[in-house]
Amino acid sequence: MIKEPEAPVTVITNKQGTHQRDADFPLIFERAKPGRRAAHPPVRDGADLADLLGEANLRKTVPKLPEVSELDLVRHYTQLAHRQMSIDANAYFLGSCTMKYNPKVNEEAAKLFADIHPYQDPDSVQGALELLYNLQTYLEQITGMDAITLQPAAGAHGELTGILMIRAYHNANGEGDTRTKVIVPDGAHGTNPATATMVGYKVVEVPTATSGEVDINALKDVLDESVAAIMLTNPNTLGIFETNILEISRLAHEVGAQLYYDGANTNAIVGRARPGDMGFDVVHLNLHKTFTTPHGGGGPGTGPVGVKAHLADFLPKPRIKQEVTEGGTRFDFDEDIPHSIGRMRSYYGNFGNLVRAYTYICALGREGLKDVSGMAVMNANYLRIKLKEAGYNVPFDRINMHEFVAQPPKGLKTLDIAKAMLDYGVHPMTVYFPLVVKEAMMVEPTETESLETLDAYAEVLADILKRAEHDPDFLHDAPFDTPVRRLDEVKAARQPVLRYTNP
Amino acid sequence: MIKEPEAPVTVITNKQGTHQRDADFPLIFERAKPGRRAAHPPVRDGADLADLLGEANLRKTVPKLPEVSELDLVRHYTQLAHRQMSIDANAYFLGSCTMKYNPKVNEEAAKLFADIHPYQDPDSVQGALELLYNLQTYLEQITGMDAITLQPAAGAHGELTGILMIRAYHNANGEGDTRTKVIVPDGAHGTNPATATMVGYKVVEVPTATSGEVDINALKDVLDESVAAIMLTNPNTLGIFETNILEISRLAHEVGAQLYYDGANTNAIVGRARPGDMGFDVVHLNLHKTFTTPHGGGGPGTGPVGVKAHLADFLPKPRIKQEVTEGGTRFDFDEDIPHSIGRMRSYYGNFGNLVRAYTYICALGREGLKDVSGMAVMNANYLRIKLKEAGYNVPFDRINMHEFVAQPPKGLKTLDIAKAMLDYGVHPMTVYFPLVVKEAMMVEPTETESLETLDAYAEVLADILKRAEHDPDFLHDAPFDTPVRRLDEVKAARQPVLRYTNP
Amino acid sequence: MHYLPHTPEDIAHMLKVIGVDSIEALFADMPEALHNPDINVPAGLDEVSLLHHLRELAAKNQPPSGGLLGGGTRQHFIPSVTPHLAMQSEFVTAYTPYQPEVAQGLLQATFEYQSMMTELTGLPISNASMYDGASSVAEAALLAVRQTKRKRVVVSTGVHPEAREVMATYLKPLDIAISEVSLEQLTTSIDAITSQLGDDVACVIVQNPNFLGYLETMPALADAAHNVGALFIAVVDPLSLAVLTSPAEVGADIAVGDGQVLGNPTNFGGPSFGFMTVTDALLRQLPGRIVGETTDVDGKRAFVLTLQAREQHIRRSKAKSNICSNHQLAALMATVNMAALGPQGLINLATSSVRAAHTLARKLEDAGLKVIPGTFFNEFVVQTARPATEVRRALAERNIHAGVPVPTSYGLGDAIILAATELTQDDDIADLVNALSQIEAQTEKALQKVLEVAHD
Amino acid sequence: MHYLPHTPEDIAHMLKVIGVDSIEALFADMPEALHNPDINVPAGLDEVSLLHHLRELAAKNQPPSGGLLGGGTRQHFIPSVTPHLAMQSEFVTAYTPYQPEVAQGLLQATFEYQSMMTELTGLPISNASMYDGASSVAEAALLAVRQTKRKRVVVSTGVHPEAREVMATYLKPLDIAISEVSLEQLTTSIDAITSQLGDDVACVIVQNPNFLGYLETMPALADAAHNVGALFIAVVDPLSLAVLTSPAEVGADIAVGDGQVLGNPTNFGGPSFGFMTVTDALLRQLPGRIVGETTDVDGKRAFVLTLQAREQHIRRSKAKSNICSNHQLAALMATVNMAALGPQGLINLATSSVRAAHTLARKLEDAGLKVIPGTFFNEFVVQTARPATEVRRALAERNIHAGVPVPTSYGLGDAIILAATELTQDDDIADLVNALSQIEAQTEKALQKVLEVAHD
Ligand SMILES: Cc1ncc(COP(=O)(O)O)c(C=O)c1O
Ligand SMILES: Cc1ncc(COP(=O)(O)O)c(C=O)c1O
Repeated sequence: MIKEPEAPVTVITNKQGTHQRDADFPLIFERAKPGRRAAHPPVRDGADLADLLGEANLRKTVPKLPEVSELDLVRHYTQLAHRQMSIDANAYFLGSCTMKYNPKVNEEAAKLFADIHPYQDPDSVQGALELLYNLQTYLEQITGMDAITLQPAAGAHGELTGILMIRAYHNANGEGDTRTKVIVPDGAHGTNPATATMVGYKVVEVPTATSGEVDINALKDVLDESVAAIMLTNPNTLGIFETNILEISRLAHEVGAQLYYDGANTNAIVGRARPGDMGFDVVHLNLHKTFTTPHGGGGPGTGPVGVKAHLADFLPKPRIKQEVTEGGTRFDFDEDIPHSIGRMRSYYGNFGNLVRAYTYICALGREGLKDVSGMAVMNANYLRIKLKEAGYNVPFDRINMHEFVAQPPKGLKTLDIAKAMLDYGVHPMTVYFPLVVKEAMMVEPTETESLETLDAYAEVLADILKRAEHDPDFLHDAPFDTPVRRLDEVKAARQPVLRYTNP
Repeated sequence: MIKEPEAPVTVITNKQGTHQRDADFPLIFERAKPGRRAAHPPVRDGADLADLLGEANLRKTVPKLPEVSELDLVRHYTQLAHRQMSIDANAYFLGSCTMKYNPKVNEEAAKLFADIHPYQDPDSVQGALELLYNLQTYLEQITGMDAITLQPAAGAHGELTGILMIRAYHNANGEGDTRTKVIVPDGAHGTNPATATMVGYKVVEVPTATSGEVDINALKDVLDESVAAIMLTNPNTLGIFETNILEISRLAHEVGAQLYYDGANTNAIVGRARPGDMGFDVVHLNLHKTFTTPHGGGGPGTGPVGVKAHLADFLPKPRIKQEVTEGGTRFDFDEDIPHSIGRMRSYYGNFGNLVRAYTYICALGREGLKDVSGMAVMNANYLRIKLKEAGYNVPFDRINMHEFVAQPPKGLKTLDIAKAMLDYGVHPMTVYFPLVVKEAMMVEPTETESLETLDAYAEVLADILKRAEHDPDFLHDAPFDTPVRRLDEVKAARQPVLRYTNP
Repeated sequence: MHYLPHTPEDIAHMLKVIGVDSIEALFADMPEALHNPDINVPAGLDEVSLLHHLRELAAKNQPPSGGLLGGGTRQHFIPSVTPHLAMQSEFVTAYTPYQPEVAQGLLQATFEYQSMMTELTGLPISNASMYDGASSVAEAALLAVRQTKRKRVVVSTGVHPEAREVMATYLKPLDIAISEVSLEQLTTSIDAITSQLGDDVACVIVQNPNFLGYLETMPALADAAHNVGALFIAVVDPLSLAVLTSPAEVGADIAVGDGQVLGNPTNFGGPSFGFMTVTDALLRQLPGRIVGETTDVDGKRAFVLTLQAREQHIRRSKAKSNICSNHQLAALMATVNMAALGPQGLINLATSSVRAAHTLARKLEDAGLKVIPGTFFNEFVVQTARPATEVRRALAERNIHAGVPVPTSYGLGDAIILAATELTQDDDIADLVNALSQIEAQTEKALQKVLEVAHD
Repeated sequence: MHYLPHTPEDIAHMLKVIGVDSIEALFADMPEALHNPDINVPAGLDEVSLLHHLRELAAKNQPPSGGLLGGGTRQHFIPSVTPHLAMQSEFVTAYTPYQPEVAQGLLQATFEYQSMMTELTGLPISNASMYDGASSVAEAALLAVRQTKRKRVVVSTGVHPEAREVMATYLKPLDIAISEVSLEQLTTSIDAITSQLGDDVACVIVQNPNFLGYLETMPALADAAHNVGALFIAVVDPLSLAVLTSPAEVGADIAVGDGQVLGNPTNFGGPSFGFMTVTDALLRQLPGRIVGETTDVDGKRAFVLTLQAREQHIRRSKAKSNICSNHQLAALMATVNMAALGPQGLINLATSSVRAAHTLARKLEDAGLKVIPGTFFNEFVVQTARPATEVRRALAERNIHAGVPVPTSYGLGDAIILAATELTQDDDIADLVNALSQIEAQTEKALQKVLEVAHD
């Protein structure tokens, strides 16, 4: 809200070299000057590197990294933080992303474990292993699955892990060559088909019925012994619960296909229903959604995967095991997984985030988790009604779960609405996804938003329509008050400039 | 720079109750609703308070404090932070305040000591006592004094401590009744005369000579046995070094007056010259200036006081002492100060800040401290030249120390220039102080500012004059882009509203 | 290490612009004799060595746990969200908000602080904070003297000894007399106070809960003060006000105290902050900064430092106090913390502390230790067989940090003050009871021996 | 505890607006059978109990010091300013910057990250980050297969074993063959690699310094790959690039690796981040997000996610990878950290680590321990008399955390990898040397005994 310094910036940076009010914000490289330094590490004297490593192995030129004083460094990244919307400062109802409050106590917890090393003696990290073991069991309980791996680094990584296990399972049953397809709904997130491809499967899309659910007849048509897996999100990306889930599960298993649960929408059911009970064979969770590990501007996420017993032998290694001996309980890595698909990443997963998620689960407990889904679903339904009152169209207008998809009134573009929202200090919803709805506006308020914020959000959207009536152009020109205004994205793609190059 | 959310705010708060773009930013009370809660402390069951404390002692009504969810709390204070200029985000050259960079490592250091209690057994806080003892010795070295008390909570508190000691000293010499005056220059900071009054002294002001230094003849005229002390800042508030300091010291001591050093400007001489060597009998330091403890929006500061040997018996208690025994060295409190003026505050001073200042001194070391004053003085002189080039007037135009005082060109008001600066994201200098210069603009860039920032600052000031020529009104209307614009300060004072009252 | 941006080229360029040929030349105004003093401070450190040194020092401290230490500073629950928000660098690295257009963050937060303190104390006017509780008591006494033009102050010894010492230091040079009224056993006696009252008395100062932890009969004491036209100054524990009758309700004209318990770490005693709230009548006498509400040129609500005619930078030698820097950041910690806890949270903290303290006292009595009976809040006195500092040491050796020594001036013999808070767990209580019993037992034995020896 | 804002009145009001009479009613779409599963998770905790539980767990860990553990993750100096800036909540709690007008903070920082990684590696194109080093190796192999349309990958066993495992997991289902070429003693042999090359080879993958810590002859290996039209993939330690010849200089087409050493804590192995830089020719095959520069309608410079036609949300089943969330925040830590250290700071870290490691090696040799000679960077191999895990345990019992076991597949017998960094103090070195000597000595004795026994 306070302007970032202009002159201190522009004088250094703008192309014309003269001061102008609306100059470019500088790159850290443009604040730099040879010989400056912020941080002062210890320096060990000793032999010349050429003697130790051989002249030939040494770099001839010093990498041109920025050189800045500590104050200039601080000003730069503090001002950049002021040029960024975030959950902590703005309503941020991104559908499918579960932008809920990230508790500060999680960060305190993570700090307690930040300095241990993946390769130290397991007996010197028993606390960390115990935490991981507990988290495995809690997530088994929450998902209703028999075994969990904490390794995957994100939801998509979890999908890859899960589909790889399904493939290994079919191979083990001698069906590796005959099962060649993975079925995904047309509303599925892009990572689902992309994952199937990475595992060498052919992707078959099934349409969405007028109910907003998977068209079950269309599904039957494509479902046969050539299908390795069906990937579903439930509630689906329209925020609608697949009421036929038990039948779908029956149909899938009848033909020997495995049912995969994309857990991105777990916030809708956490504590109240379990994918395991729905008949899913594999489940991934996005801990950065339902379990409050921060999105961090795009990551790191974490995507633990749960499986039913028949798939446990295929889990990636290592898992965490508990050994109860006379000496007491001890925790260790379990490398002994007969048909493991192998490793999905180095070490044991995004441990720092696993600590945060564990902290969250311990804080809320069983009852607290149930309240999460209850309030998340209530908030979303309330906001759906409010947006309808405000003049927006809701294509699949029924009780939704944690999110819903709306559309602007005829003639208006979702993109313009989204850009107009920025001037109100409100972050837009997810736009143009899912693809099954034209001009989709996918809204997920989450349970941590208050009634007042929901009402205010609806008022902003109502206000935008009112203003659009009186002054149609404003919609195309917005935003006006943001650090930069609408961007030339075509130019960015046509003449890619992907790094700073010294002038 | 990003707007703070408007609608989520305005709908809840603004008087008209309808959404409007430019609504008031809400108070935390206006975001509140009974029954909400951010923090969850442990609760101990047990007897009724009425039984334990007696009904009569219990409060009848619950205090009307705000009740908010943790997310609403976070949004509120994160957005407030965005409505605040700071060293970390903006050039902030407040004369006399030494707004230098506050190192982050100081904060890490302070955390290491945050949880110890002032009344625990001294043997269980030897590390803290050792740190305090070391700091006492380092500050003795830096000021050239014989003994230091770390107790005072700010500069003004240090002044009070020092003048109280001077009074006690004169009393002890049987001159308590005859020495009734304290001399301060007309350029002195307000705390100097205010302090003298608090100790029951009559304040005598001496004028500033055309040189910008104390008028030494005027000083001689008022200097006699009735004078208890002379309070000086050196360099003085014009940023000019009192070249006659040694003579002033001689004159003062000839008549038995004590010489007091206001250490607010120590950044100009730290590591290079010592008040003790200048002949001062008492010195206070503002650790939140020269020694980088954060200003914190107005405090807490810290104002250690150093004295020459003849005043050591009057220091407030306790001090920290070192005991070297066969068992090794041990640290403890020294309550045994014969004629101590008593206590200045509870416990041992602003310990958290003492840790920060100690960290800073250990980081820089003797040579580093000397570079601080060198670069601070160079920056200030460079900027003085630049502002002259930009068209500003410098009344006492000579080599200055860490700061200098300028004036706008004839006809322009300093207030208007200051307000215009805000739209550039640059914080104004100290204005209308010292009082000896009309329309004073007191500029102290400090040593942590880079050449580019100084040039940019000068460009902003030049740009403002250019624009003022073409469009004189803009100066009176600025600022335009700040969270709020010019305030009605008369209304604030005439009809004081000093707290939120439930509507 | 250092924090300088200057490259050799920068320095050369800048000296050239200035027109001098060396840094030294900039200091030509300094008499020759002053140059190059020999300052005996160690050489600078890199960041790793620096933190290594500080961690070594920190390792020589044993931070207490269980909230058993009191005496004006107590360990209380501070939610993680509080420091996260209050210590945002925009707040930490700002100066006093003299340019309101770009300081609404701190100005509004301070207005919120003032509003919260007036809610807790019931008095309508609050300043923006003072240094600490002790100096606030002294400033309150000075305020009363200014307002009443009387030059004697009556104070109960129930007021924190360090606060009384500080007040004495402040008042002495102004020839303001202080009449100390000793507690009768544990609390202030109205008769004893009344016997000291007269029309030369500016104010009566009483602390509740008092230094020993026991509750005073505030309303009666307030009446006594008002009867002679003196102001009544209540020194209070702000956290206790979540459940205790407010200073306004008991008839106080001024409420002061230390804010540490509202959300600042114990910090070895500082920084925390002092607060002062007063009746409307005393507004113009209030020391320190005050934030007020107003509007900007567009009619938008905004906040600003106001009524500055009381302050040193305007009134200089005629100011109400010399205070300039206050303890804003510590007050901000309290503001955010009170908003985080809300009234119910504060009530929980206060209630849990009281219950823990009373449980501790009962268990000590059961163990045969000498708890001095009386109505106490969350601190109370136990008499010991050995000198208090020895008992505290003996406890510390068992890694239990408790036992603020009761000054002998209270005439309670060897005695310690014990405290408890919502952080005090049942095993903290059990451990303390066991440890104290052991220590006392040993002492008894020791005494026995001495006597036996004496006998033969 | 919980993070819900809903009061009973709110809930009543909202349900009324929705037109249902209970929360349960909102879940009517869920088949009866699914409701109220019995989930065996403990009850919730208040914040104090919560942190108490976590501190107890943390207390069961012994964080290493002295930077003696390597194997892909190392403890390096991270200045206090780095987390302070990178962990500002505006960055931490933002999502992927899909609305560039209000995400310039992260977009520009990511552009700066890309610029720094291209500077370090010398390759002109960088993506915005990957999960970790291991998955980046796998994605690089897939990229090579896409680009060359060949289905065999040649990899040196000098590449981190876990990276090779992950690659195998990724490649298996796509029937891409992997030819592993074993190290000859400590480094990759050109002949051995060449013997595996043919026109069916998509890429040659070599790590430098390799897993054991020793330097490879990268240029020759790159030439060998290029001779058969294969891409050369350099797996590198980005910190080492402050002083070692860059992937571009040695002729690599792709550089990948793990970024932990650039300014992230060891975190028990995660999260850190993976990086990938490539030649211009490979731009359109690059997986993951990329930030590009452009201008806004006012002509102001601005940054935006670009070339998204490669990504899953646009291309779905035809995307270059399924990656969506990356490891942006960890990459931001590295970005701020590199800017804080600057080139000279990075060179200091690298140089000091190398010197410390070589000092350690010399001292071990002097003590008679079996350091395997060769040109190593800041990690190297010591052969031991006892199994590596036992040696590591024995060291841990002396509170020295060091000794990454060398997998037997390397044919070096019982051996451990030792590392050193700028954080390794001389006494860390001395302690490790003494401890290892003792442990080895004991083992020798033990073996002696066994032999003697065998003799009689
Ligand atoms: C429905 C759905 N599936 C999968 C993903 C991919 O998860 P991640 O970004 O953690 O890889 C997302 C993330 O946006 C999602 O919304
Ligand atoms: C010259 C001078 N003296 C004294 C003071 C008072 O110091 P403090 O604010 O720490 O009480 C100041 C603070 O601005 C000052 O500039």
